[in-house]
Amino acid sequence: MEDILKLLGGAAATMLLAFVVGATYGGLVRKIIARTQNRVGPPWYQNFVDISKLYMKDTAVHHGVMQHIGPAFAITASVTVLMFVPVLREGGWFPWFENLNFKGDIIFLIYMMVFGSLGMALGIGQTGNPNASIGVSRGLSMMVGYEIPFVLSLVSVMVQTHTTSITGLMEWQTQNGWLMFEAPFAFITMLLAILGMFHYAPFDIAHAPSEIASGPPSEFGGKYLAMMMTSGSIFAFAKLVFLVDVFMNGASNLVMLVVKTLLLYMVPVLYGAVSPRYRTEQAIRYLWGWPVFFGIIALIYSIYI
Amino acid sequence: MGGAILAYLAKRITPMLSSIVSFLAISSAAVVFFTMTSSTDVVTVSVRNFTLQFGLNAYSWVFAAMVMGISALVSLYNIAYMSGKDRLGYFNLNFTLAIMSMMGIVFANDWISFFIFWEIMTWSSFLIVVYNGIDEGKIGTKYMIFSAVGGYAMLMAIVITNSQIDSFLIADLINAYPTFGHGMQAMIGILFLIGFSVKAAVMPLHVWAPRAYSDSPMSFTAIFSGLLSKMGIFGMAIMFISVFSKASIGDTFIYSQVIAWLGGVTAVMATFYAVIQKDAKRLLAYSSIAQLGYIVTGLAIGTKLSVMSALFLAVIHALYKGILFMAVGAVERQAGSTNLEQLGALIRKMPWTFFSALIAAIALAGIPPLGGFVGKWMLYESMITSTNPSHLFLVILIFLSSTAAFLYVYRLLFGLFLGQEEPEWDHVKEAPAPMVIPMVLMALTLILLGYAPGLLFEPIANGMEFLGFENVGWQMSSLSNIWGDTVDMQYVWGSVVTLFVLGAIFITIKNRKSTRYVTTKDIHTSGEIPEAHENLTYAVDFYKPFERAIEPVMRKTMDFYYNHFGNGLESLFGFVRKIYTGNGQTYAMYVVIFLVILLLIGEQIFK
Amino acid sequence: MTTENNNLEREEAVVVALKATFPDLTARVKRIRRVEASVSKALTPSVLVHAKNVLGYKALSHISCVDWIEDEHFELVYILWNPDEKIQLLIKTLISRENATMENIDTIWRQANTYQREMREMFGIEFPGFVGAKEFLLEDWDDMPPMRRDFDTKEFVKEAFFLRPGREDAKDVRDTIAKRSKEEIPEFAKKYSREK
Amino acid sequence: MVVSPVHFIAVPLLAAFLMPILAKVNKNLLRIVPGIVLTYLGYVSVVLMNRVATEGTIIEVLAGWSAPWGINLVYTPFTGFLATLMIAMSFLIWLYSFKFKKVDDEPALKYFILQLMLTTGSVGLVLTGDIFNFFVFMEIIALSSYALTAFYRDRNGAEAAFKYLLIGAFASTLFLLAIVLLYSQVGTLNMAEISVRMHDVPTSMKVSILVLFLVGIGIEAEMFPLNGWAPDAYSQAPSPVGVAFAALVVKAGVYGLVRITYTLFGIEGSGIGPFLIIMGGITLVMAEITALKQTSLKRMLAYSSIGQMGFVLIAFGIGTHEAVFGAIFLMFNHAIIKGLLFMSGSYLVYNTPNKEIKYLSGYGMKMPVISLFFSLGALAIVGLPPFAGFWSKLYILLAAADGALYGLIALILVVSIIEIVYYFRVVGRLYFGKPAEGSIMRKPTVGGMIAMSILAIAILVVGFYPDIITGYIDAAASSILNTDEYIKNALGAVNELTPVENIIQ
Amino acid sequence: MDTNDKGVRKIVDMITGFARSNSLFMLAYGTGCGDIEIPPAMTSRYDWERFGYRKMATPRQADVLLISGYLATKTLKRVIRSYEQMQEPKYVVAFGSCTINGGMYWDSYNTIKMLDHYIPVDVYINGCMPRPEAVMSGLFDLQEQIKKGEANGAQKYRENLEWYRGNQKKVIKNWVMPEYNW
Repeated sequence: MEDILKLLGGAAATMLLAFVVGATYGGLVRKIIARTQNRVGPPWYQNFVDISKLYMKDTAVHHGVMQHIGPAFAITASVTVLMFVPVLREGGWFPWFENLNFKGDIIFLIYMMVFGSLGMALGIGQTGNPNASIGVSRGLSMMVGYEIPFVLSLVSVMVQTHTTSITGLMEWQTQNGWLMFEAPFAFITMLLAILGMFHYAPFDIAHAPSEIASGPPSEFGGKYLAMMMTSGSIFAFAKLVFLVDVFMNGASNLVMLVVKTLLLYMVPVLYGAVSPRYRTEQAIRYLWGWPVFFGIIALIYSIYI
Repeated sequence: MGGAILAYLAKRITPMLSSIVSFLAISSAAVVFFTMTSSTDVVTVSVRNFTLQFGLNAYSWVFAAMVMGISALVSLYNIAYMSGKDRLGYFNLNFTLAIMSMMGIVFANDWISFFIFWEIMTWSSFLIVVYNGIDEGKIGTKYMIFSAVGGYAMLMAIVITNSQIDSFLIADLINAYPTFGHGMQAMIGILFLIGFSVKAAVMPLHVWAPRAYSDSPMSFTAIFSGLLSKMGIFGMAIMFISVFSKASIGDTFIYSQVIAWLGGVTAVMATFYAVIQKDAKRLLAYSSIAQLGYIVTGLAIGTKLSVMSALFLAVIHALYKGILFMAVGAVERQAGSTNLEQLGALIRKMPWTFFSALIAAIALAGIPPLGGFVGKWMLYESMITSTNPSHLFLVILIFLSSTAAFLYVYRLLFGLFLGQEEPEWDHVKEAPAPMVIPMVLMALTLILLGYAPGLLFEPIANGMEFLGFENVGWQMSSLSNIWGDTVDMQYVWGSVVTLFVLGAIFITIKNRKSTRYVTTKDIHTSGEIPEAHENLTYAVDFYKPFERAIEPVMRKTMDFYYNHFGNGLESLFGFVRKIYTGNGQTYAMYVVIFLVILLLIGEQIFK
Repeated sequence: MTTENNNLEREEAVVVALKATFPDLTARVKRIRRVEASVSKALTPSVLVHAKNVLGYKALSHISCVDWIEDEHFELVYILWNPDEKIQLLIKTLISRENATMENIDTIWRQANTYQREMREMFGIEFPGFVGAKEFLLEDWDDMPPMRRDFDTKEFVKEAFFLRPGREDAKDVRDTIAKRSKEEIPEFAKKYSREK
Repeated sequence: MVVSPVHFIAVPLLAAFLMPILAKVNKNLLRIVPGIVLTYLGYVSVVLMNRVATEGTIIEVLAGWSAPWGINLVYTPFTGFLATLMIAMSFLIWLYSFKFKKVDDEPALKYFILQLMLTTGSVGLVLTGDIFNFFVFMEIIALSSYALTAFYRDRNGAEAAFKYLLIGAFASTLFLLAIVLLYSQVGTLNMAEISVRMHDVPTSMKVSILVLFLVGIGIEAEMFPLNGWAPDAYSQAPSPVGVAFAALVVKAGVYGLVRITYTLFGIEGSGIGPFLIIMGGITLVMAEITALKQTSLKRMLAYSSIGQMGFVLIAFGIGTHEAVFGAIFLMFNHAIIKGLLFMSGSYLVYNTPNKEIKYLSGYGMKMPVISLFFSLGALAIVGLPPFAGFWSKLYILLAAADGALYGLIALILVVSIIEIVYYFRVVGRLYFGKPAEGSIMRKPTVGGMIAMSILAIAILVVGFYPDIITGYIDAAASSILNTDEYIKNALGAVNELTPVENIIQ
Repeated sequence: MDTNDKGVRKIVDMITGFARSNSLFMLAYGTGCGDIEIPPAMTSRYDWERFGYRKMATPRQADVLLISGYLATKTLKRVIRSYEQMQEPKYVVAFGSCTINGGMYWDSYNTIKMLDHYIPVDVYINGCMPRPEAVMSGLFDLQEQIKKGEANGAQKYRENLEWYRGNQKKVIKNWVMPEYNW
C-alpha cells in the first residue's frame, strides 16, 4: 500500500513538474519570438496567467458530448506519454520522481502521441465550425508527413541498439555514448522531423490564426481551451523528455534535464521564429523529401555498423 | 463434431425464405459448434475412389470460432437490415450458403472438399454481389473471373499434388512437400498462393474487391470482407507456415519476400485510395484491402511473433470491419445515403451506432487501449527484430499506411457522424434494436481483447503449434518480442482508461452549472447568424491537400492495366470468331484441307 | 507636359466635336482638361455611347446626382475620362424629382450598375430594366431615401438615436482644454477661436 | 416376353412407319405412340443393363448369318450405358415436345417420325458390331437430322440444313470409301474380326483408312475444322431438336470415333491418342472463344456443346482408365446439362428477336423457374463443385495430371474461365438487369416443365452423390478399353452360330 | 476552508483579479478606422504583448471586445452577436469619439451615437482615433477596473437585458434576436 502511495505521489509530482516546465517553456518561446521581432515580449509566466484566467472563466459552451470530452482525450494522451517516459534516470535528486514508467516501449509511445490529436479531432469535428474542420484536415495530413521521418529515425535507433524500449536505449547509451553521436543520421532526421511535430511556424498551417481563425480550437472557450493548453504544454515537455532520453541518454538531475530539453527545443523554435508558413502539400512534400532521405541513410547505417 | 456438420447440412436444405429462419439456422450451428467439445474425430464421406475427410483441428478451430461467432451476430443484424427488401429468400439462401461453405472450408481435411466449399463460397457470394442489380463497371463478371482464376489455379495445384502423392489429404501434402523437385515445389506453391491471394485481395489481384465490397448489401459485406477474405488467409497460413517452412531455404526466402512486399504495397496503395474516396462503403472496402495487406505481410515474414500477430489481426479485423460495415449499413438504412459529403451530425440521432463505430475506428487505427494496437505492435516488433534488412524498409511502408489510416478513419467518422446539423437529416432515428445489439456486442469484445489479449492468444498459440511452430509462448495480457521488450496491456489499458475518466470527470464538474449545450448553428461565423438551410459543413474534398501531395503515385490504377489486357483479349477473340464465316463452301473447303493435311502427314502421326 | 497653362485648343476641339454631332447640346470648357456638356434626358445615352466609342472617353469614373429641390429636378452628372487626351468630360442631364427615372446604362459600362444602385437607394431614382440587389449600403431601411434634401437628417437622428447630453452646439474644444490646463491660447490661434 | 437388343431397333422403326396410318385413325394418337415406344425401350434397356452387369456382354446375331456378313448387335456395358442414356434423353425430348406444333397437325406427324428415326439411328449405331451396319445407322441419323434442321420452313433454317447436308454427305462418302478400302484389305465387316486382322494390313493403307474414318466420323463428332455446320444447325433447328443434337447425334459421333480408334486401330502407341488430344484441345479453345463473342443464346449454347465435345475427345485421347471414365462421365453430364440448358434457353429466348441475349435482362423476375433452371445448368456446365459437371472435369484433370500433361490442365482451366465469363454474363443479365417492357413471356408447357425438372434433379443428385452412376461408368470404361475382351465375346458368339431363339432368358 | 471568510475571499479576488487583468485576449473587431492603431500597439515600438494582451480570432476564446470606430447599424448587429458569443467575464473597450457621442458622424442617419446604450462599455478612449499610447492607457484603466473588480459589464448586460434589447431593437428593425447564451 505504501509504495503505491509513493508511486502516485511521484506521478502527481511529475505531472506538476511537466506542466510547470512546459508552461515556462511556452512563455520562454513567446519571449524569444518577441525578441526576434525586436519587441519586449510577455513575462515568462504569461502562459500560467493565461491558463489560470481561462480556468477562472465563469461560463463555457460546448456543441455536444464529443466536444465536451475532446480535451479529456488530449489530457489522457499527454499524461500517458509522460507517464511512460522515464523523466529522470534512477537515483536522481528527487528519488520519488521516476513515474509509473516501466519498459516504456517506443512503438507504444508513437501511437500514444497520435491518440491525443485524433481524440481532439473528433471533438473538433462535432463543433461543426468549417474553419475547425479545415484545420483538422490540414493537421492530420501534416501528421502523416512528419510521422514518417520520426519513425524512420526511431526504427534505425532501435535496430542499432537492439532494443525497443527507452530504458533499454538508455542502458545502451550509458555503455557506448550518446546516441546523438552514435547514430548521427538518425539524430538529423529526428531534428528535421520535430520541426513538423511542434507545429511551429513553417508547419503551423493547422493553427494559422489569419487564415482559418486559429483553426481547430476556434470553438473552444473557457475551460475547454484551458484544458487544451495545459495538455499542450505537458505534451511538449513529454515529447522533449522522450527525445532527450532517446538521443541524449536522459538526465540524472533536473538542471541537466532542463538544459538538454531547452537546447533541443530551441531548434524548432528558432527555425520557426524566422520562417514563413508552408502550404499543406508543400509541407508534406518537404517532410517526405530531405528528412526521409536522411532517415534511409540512418537505417542503412544502423543495419551495417 | 457431428453436430456441427449436421447443423450446417440442415442449413443447406432449407432455402430460407425469411432472414429470421437464416438467423436461427446460423446461430443454432454456432451454439452447436461452441458446445461441442472434442475436436479430433473425423467424418469421412467417400466418393468413388477417394474420401472427403472433415475434421477439426486446433488451427481451424480459431477460424471456425471466428466465422461462427461473427456470422451469428451479423445474421441477427441481417434480419433488420434486409426487412423490406425484395427477393429476400434468394438473398438469404446465398447468405447461409456462403457461411456454410466457410465452415466447410475450415473443417476440410483434404484438398478436394476444401476446393468444393471454396467454389460454393465463390459463386454464392457472386450471386449476392450482383444482388442489388447495379452492375456498372461489370463488377459481377470481374469478381467471377478473378475468383475463377484463383479457384482454378488451386484446382490445378491440387490435381498435380494428387498426381505426385495420389492422396488429397492436406497433411500428406505438408509432409511430402520437401520431397518434391525444385520446379514442382515452385509450381505448386505459386499456384496455391495465386488461389489464396485472390481471395485475400493482394495487390495485383485485388481489382475486384473494392466494388464487390461496396456494391453488395451491407449485412453481407460485413461477412464478405470480414470472413471470406480470411479464408484466403486461412489457406495462406497453411501454405506459409507448414508447407513453405519445410521447403528449401532458397524458396521460402523468395516467397516470403515477394508476398511480404506485395502485402506492404497493397496496404499503402489501398490506404491512399481509401483516403480520397467520397463514399463510405467504398472507403471501407479499400480500408479492408489495406488491413488484409498487413495480415499477408505478417504471414509472409514467418517468424513466430509475426504469424501470431497476423492471426490476431485477422480476428480483430473481422470484428471491427464487421462493426464498421454494419454501422454504415445502419446509416444507409436510416438516412438513405452513405455519401460522406452530404451526411452530417448523425451523432445526436444515432448515438449507439456512433459509439460502436468509434470503438471500431480506434481499433482499426491501432490506438493503444484496444486490440488493434496489440496486433500492430507485434507486427512492427516482428519486422524490426527480424534479421533480413528488407523488412526494415517494409516497416516504414506499413507504418506509412497505418498513419494514413488515421486520415480515412477520421474522415469516415467525421463524414457520417460529426459536422453541421442539416434539416435534411432531421428525420433520422437510431437504428432498430437487432441492428444495434450485434454492433455494441462486438465493440465490447474489442475492448475486452484490448484488456486481455490472452483470451485470443491461447487458441492461436494452439493452432500455431498444430501447424508447425514449437512451444509458442503467450501471456494473458503482456506482449513481448525476442529482444525481451514487453508491453503490459493491462497496465496500458488501466492507465489510459483511468486518466480518460479522470479528465472527463474534471471537465464536467468544473463550473457545471454554467456549461451549456449550443447547437452547431451558433458558431463563430464573424457575427453572421447562419440560417437553418445554410450548410456550413466542410466535407467536400476533405483531404485535397493530401491528395495533391500523393498525386504522382495515384495516376495509373490497376484497373487501367486490366482493362487494356481485357480489350486485347476481346480483339483477339473477335479475330478468331471470323473463322466461322457462316457459309457452307468455306466449311467444305476446311474439311478438304484437313483431309489433305492428314493424308500427307498421316505417316508420322499414326506410325 | 505638353499643354501651356492656359492654351485651351484641345478642350475647344472637344466642344466643337460634340457640337458637330449633337447640334442642340450646350457644351463649354470649364478649365484646362475639363469640358462640360448639358444634354437632354432622352439624348444622354446616345451622347455617352458616342463619347465612349468615337471621342475616346473610355472610362466612366462616376455618376453623381445633385438634388435641386428648389426647381424640382435632379441633375445627373456622368463624369467621363479620356486617358489618351487626359481630358475629363462631364455630361449633365436634368430629370424630374417626382418618381425620377433614367435609362439604365450598365450595358455601356458595367460599373454603372453599382452607381445606379446607389442612386436608387440614396435618391430613389428608378432605372427600369436594371438588375441589382435591393439593399446596398443601408440595411432594413424603410424611411425615404436619405440623400434627398427633403429628408431631415437631424430630426431623424434625434428621434432614432440616443444623443449624449452636453453637446448642444459645436463648442470649440480647444478653449475648454486650454481652460482646463490653465494655458493661454497663442496669439496666432486666437483668430480661429469661436469663443467671441 | 423375350427382351433382347434387337428390340431397340425393331420396335421404334416399326412404330415410325406405322405412325402415318395410326395418325389417320386418331389425331392425337401420333403424340402418344412415341411415348409408349420410348417407355418400352426404357424398360428394355433397364433390364438389359442389369443382365449385362451380371453376365457380361450380350451378343445378338440377327437373321442367322454368321459373323462376316450377318449383322450382330453387341450390347457391352459401354454401349449399353450410352443406349440407355440416349433413350432416356429422347424420352425427355418427347415429353418436352409433347405439345409441339399443336396448331397444324401435319408437320407434327413428320416431326415425331423423324425424332423416332433419329433415336433408332443413334441407338442402333451404338449397339451395332458391324461396320457397314454402323454406316447405315449413321446415314439414318444424318438424314433425320437434315430434315429436322429444316423443320422451320424459313430462310436460315433451310440454309443451315443445306450446309449440314453438304458436309454430311461429304462425310458419309468418305466413311463409305474407308469401309470399302477396309473390306478390300480385311475381307470382313464385323468390327471384332477387323480388329483381329488389322495388324497385317500394310501401314500406308492402314493410315489412309484411319484418316478417312477420322474425317468421316469427325464431321459427325464436330471436331475443330469439321464442325462448321454444327452451330447453324443447332441454332436454326427447333428447340427440342437442339436438345436431340446435343444429346444424341453428337454422342453417336463421338462413340463412333472412339469405337474406331479404340477397337479397330487400338489406341496404345499408335499416335492417335496425342492426335485426339490436340484436335480436342483446338476444338475446345476455338469453340469457347467463339461462344464468348456470340450474341444469340442458342448459338452460344451450340458452340459451348462443341467445346464440351472437344473436352471429351481430349479425355479419350489420354486413354488411361481414369481418363475414359472421366470422358464417359462428362458425356453423361453434358447430355443432361446441355439438355436442360437448351430446353430452358429456348423458352427464355422464344420471342426475343433473333434470340439476342441482351433482351434477356430482368427475366429472372418474370420467369423465375425457367431462369433458375438455366442458371443451375450454367453453374453445372462450368463445373462448380456441388453440381454434376465438377466431378467429370475433376476426373479428367486427375487423369491429365497423372499423365503429367500440365500444359493441358492449364489450357482446360483457362478455357473454363472463358466459359464462366459468358455463362455468368447471361445469368447476371437474367437476374439483375431491368426487364424491358414489351417482352412477352412464353408460358412453358407442362411436359416441358416435367422434363426440365427431371433433368435438374438429375444434375443435383449426381452432383451431391455421384456414386449412383459411377458404378455403371466404371464398367463402361473398362469395357471400351480392353478390346480383346470385346473381340472374344463378339467372335465367340458368332462362331457358335447360335440362332436367335436360344438366347438366354 | 471557509471561502466566505473575509480574508480568504480577498486573496481569491486578488488572484482572480491578477490573472484576469494580466492576460486579456482581445477580439479586435476592427469596425472603424481605429483598427489601424492596434498593429503599432502590438509591434515592437509599443508591444502590448508584454502586458499579457493577445489578439484572439474568435469570440469564444476572447475576453475583451475592442470596438475601434464608428458603428453603422449594420455592423452593430454583428458586434452584438459576437459580444453575446463571448464567455462570461467579458469587457468592452470602445475607442474613438464616434463610439462616445457619434464623433464627426454625430448627425449621420445610420451610425449609432452612444455605444453603451446597446452593449455595456467598460472603458471609453476618446480621440478621433487615439494614438497607441492612448489605447494602452485605456487598457491600463481596464486592468485597474478588473483588479478592483468593478468591470462587470457582462453582469450589467445580463441583468437589464430587456433595456439593452429594447434599444437595440429600436435601431435594428427586423433582426430576430437569437436567445442570449450567458
